[in-house]
Amino acid sequence: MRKRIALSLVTVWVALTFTFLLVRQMPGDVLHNLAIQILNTQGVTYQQAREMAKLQICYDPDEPIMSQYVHYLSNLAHGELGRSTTYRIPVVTILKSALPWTVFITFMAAGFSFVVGTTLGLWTAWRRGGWLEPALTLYATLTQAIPDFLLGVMLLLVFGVRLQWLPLRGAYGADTDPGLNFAFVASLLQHAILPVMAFSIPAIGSWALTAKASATSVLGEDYLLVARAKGLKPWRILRDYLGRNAMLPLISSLATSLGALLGGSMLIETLFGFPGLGYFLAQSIGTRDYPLMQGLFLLSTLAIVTGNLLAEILSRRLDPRSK
Amino acid sequence: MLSIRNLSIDYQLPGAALSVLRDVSLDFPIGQVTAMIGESGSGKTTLTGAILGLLASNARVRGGQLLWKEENLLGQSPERLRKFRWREASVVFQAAQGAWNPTLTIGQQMLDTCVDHGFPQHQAKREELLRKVRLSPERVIQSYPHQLSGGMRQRALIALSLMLDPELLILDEPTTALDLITQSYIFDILAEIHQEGLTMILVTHDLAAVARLADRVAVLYAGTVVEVGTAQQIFEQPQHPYTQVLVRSCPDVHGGDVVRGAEGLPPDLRQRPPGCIFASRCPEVMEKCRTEVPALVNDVACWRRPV
Amino acid sequence: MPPAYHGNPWAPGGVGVARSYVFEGMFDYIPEGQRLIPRLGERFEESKDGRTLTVHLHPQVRWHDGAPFTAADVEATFQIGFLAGIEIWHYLDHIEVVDDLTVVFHWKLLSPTNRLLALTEPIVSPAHLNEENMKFLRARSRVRRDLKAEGVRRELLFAERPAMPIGTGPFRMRKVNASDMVLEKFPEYYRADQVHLSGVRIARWGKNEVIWSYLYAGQLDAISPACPFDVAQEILRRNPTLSVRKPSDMNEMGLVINCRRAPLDKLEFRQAIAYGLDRDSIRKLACAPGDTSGGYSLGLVPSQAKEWLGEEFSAQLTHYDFNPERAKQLLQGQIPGRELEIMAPAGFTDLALLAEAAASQLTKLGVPSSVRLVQGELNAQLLQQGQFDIAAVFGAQMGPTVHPATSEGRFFSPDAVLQTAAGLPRNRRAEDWVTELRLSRDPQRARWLVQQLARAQNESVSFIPCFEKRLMVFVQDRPRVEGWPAADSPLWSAAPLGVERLYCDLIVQGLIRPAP
Amino acid sequence: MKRIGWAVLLAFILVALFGPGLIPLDGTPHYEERFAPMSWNHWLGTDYAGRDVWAQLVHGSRDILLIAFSTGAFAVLIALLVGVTSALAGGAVDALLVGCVDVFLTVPSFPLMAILSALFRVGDPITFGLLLALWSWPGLARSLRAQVQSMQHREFIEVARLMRMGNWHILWREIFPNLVPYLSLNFIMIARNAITASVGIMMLGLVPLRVENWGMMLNLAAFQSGALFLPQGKLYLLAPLTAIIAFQYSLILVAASIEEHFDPRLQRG
Repeated sequence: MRKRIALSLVTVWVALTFTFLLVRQMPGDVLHNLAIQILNTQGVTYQQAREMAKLQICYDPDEPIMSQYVHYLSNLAHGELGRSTTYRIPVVTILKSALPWTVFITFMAAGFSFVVGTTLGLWTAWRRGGWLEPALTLYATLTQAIPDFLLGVMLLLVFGVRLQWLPLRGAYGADTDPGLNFAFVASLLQHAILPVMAFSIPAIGSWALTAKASATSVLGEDYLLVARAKGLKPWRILRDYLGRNAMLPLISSLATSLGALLGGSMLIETLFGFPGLGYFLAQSIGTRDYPLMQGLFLLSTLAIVTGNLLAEILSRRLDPRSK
Repeated sequence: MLSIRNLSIDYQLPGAALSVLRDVSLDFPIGQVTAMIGESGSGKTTLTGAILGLLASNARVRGGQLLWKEENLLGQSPERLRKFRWREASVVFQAAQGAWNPTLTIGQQMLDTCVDHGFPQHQAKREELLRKVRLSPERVIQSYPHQLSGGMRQRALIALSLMLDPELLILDEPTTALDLITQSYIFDILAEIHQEGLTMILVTHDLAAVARLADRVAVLYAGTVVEVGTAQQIFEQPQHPYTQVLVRSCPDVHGGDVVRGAEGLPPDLRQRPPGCIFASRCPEVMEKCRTEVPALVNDVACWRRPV
Repeated sequence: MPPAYHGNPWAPGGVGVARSYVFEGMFDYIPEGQRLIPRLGERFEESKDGRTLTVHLHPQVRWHDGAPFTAADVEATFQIGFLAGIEIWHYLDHIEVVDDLTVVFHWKLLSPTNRLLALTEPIVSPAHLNEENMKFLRARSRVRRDLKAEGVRRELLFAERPAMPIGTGPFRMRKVNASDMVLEKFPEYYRADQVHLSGVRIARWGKNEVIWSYLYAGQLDAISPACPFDVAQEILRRNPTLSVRKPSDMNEMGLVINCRRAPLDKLEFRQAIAYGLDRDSIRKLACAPGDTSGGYSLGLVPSQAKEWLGEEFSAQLTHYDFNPERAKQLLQGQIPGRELEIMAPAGFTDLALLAEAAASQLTKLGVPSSVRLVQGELNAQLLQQGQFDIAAVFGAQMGPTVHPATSEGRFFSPDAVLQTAAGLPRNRRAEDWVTELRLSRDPQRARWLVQQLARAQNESVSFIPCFEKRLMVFVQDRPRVEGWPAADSPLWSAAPLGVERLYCDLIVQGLIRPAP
Repeated sequence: MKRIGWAVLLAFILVALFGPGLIPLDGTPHYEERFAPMSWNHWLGTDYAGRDVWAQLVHGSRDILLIAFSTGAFAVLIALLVGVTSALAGGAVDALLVGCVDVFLTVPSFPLMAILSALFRVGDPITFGLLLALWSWPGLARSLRAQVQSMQHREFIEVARLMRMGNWHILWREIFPNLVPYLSLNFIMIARNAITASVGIMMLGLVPLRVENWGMMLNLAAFQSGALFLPQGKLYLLAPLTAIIAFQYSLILVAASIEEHFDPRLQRG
């Protein structure tokens, strides 16, 4: 197990370096535009304007890549991620304020769609014939064909505008103030319904299909026959024999997908005005805010690697065969 | 104890009905080991499935009865069948590796059937049964299936099948996937169990097992019973030509004459030929055989044999 | 508190849209009729030689923290503004505080637009909160632009500030969260009697289509999103309390041609394109409410052209109206072997639609072309390095002071965006004209200069204007507020200078009242 | 049921091959006839610029088919290669490949796409597919590796190994048939994601803007032209959507039939 953790640390380091280089090579030179701005208003030489601009965005792209990289790593060691060029405040504060929102939405949406999806999948596999299976395939195809940005707007239109049931934007009502009071929590949940729905409608379909596929392969096993021969009650067969074995691959893919989700989904968060990691990633890419972008990518890399690690551990712990 | 009356079962395949069992009548007297032998595909497994009510979803029962102490099991409610399974009749399946749930320990899988049948979870019985099949309870109860060898898993299966003291034990190819030493080991165990008066059905194509254990033998061919008799009769004076071929095709340890299998192929079960099912491969076939179906008269279904 | 907001008026993301409600300038400028509505200032006069501007301030004005508003605050704002690099210091020598209510601006360079720059700049830095900054600035009377000052400047401007900005405006910031900013009325506001609203809520807006759905639901009282013609019709039909105002956005959109690359380097080929494009159909697609350009490329926004060039002047220029036959004639034997590429920035819907319509028209004309969407930053870089064929861009822009100098400057000044993009050899004479135009106060001379610049730009055919953009401002009477001025009211001409600032101005003039 | 899947897929392929030849695509905008309802000369009405939607769908089908299949093929190929070799080889090779998969999983695709869009322009759909596949194979590789590893314990592999059949034989005759159902399911998912991802790439300027690309049509309909908000715009929105759904549904049915063909246990009436 230690070897596995060491391996993932190496992966994080490689991914980090790779992202560092990539972000630096991205086209569109922020410094140049800032320098031009200063040039127009201050009437200084281009070189001086560039120096001034450098001070404004608190990192120096002209510095050779290697020293920048070493500089970046040493900062990272102290947990210092630099200042965001657009918001002028330390990246760490932005991440700290954005992470809880993304975690809140992702876990609720992923949890909800996983539970509903897998139960549906197992049930369809268990009831092999009947109308349930084609209905599920149709549902999964329909919901996954619609791109999620379109689904989001449609939900907004139907529930927010036409039926006026759900608020249209933001993470919580402006009139409630954050704290553990009932009003805030109620408005928080009310605001969360639309993003979670936009998130889980296609996810339920995909989990159901995967669960059905995994359950079908388990149904072919002999111990299912033995279980029925033993005269066990149907729900126990479904839970202990079909469920436990079918869930193994699903649990580890859930852990992996959770890691990926923590990167925050840019589309859903920008659409519903949810200040999560995805929202700030979209902003930082738009304005080429390198430090913030770097910090966000770092966070999503860590999330994905921990997700994969968790998947490995979970599948080892749950599946006795691999012990 | 259990008697089957003119049972016929078909499998519904896309566009065709495969008639797997045709007009089968068999009796399984109490306390006796009845063996069912025949080539693979002769309907043996379908029969055991029918007894336990575990037929595949596309199986169709065409007719006949399955009398268990005068109660016809066909058409019973799933709940009744569920209670019947393992409490009154239990099965030892063939595939050793796949028969155990990989995510539960052997001990757990032995107890859950008691719970679902309303029996108290008596660990003592579990230990006693494991010792009976010569397995050390301390090691086996806590371990997972993949941690046991093929032979140990098979023996544990036998222990599992006796958890609820069933009145009938069906053994579906118990020794096929095992080496000879383990096989004989299992035969001793089964013989010991048989001594205690348990009625057993032995489904196999391994004649050595039949010779070793069986009191009565029924020979099946392509879904029909062609001959029934004591083990002695079947081995010494096989009546039905198919039985003769079957017995002869088993290599004699003491170096008998060269082995010859039956010529030709088993018939296509989609269109059953008229007359005797074995007609197309029977060395002593005659005109009558091809037109009329021979009835099972004093344990033989063949026109050649005198009435 | 969302990290995007941190209360420092000088740093981006500091106060956001609320800046126009929390702070005020001395006067508000209405371009149509060139009116100056008094706010913090009461009246102003200029010396005969125009070298000084004296402004008398409104008495009894208080900051939101209760401190009195004096001329020192105006000086502090412009001094700190110097560090932030506001444009006025290009012309301003120094500011003199005569007494608490009078301040005098001394110009080192005269120009017709100086007055506007000084009078409309929002006063954001109260002197009593910036003592130590002012001490530093006064110590160095002429703050030279050296690196040390730059280091201090960065500390000064981007230091953390009080969470809630202190201003003199009609509203005070009460609460901010991730999606809304809530402002409440400032009770001791010196014109409180005219302000009938108790508060303003500003919604953070994401994508256009989300805004359209807010408008459907009637959740917004005033907003100016990009909006196709049909969607606007549907919104107005669906929500009758809404109405639309279409003030000119004071800028035009068109296609800049990279004259470095064959065959675009030949004048006839560029003329063929100018003749071959049906600008009206492009305008209908890309920005329906806009006004189609009249076939001239004057370096000015068409609506301002008459005023600065006079009626009959454009008749003397070659007129590139929609004339496909002429275009096909010019195109004989000039068809490029490869596919022309029209570049558009990915974020701007109207520019993308413009490029797409132009590409399909050119293809039909016989010049195969396709569209390439590009990320904003990369777009600026490719334009600057001339790595494109044709690009959909903003053309003439009149800028905050609505003066042709800024607009012509985009075509003829050393590092002008459109000049470097077009890649034509630098027109030294035109650049001198622009510098002179910036400073000239003599209207006749100014008109002559603008005419020369217009002729140079039109004959070069390096930029083909398609339409002048118009804003679509949706305003809603009832259920919350009412009293929005009619569509033809000159007030709307101030919209391009800052729509939120105009809303605040309407509130302060007492026009907007709570609905019954 | 399965035959419908094959039929629909065949229809799509035919349309993609012969359609563009038969139906001319007139790109010029006719503003007055925008959002026209279904009529004889415009079978599926017209888009926001008055251009015929049916012609766009037909011309777009060639792009979409090529992009979807090439992305799916490349992704499955690379994933199979990496996943299976790392499972079979084990030891250092396995660790290296898993590390490389994780790196590909974690490094965000956006910056590299932005860089590529500055360096060169991709013209034909095949390279476009390869580009999209670059980021969709790691997930599949990971799960393939897990599948193959769990499969190694199955007896029929041990039996095959006992009989000293070549590694190649084991891979091809024993492991691959069992993976096919899994591969086909993932092939569709990747192909479907490719359609929506192609819009993202087009927005980045890596590929010239093709208005008739179904994903782009949907994007233009929902956002730029606001057809989602207009009653008369519904047809322009639904046409590409139904096309994508039909295409995907046929893929799923075809995959299900492949699945059954390879997995006898699932065969039934």
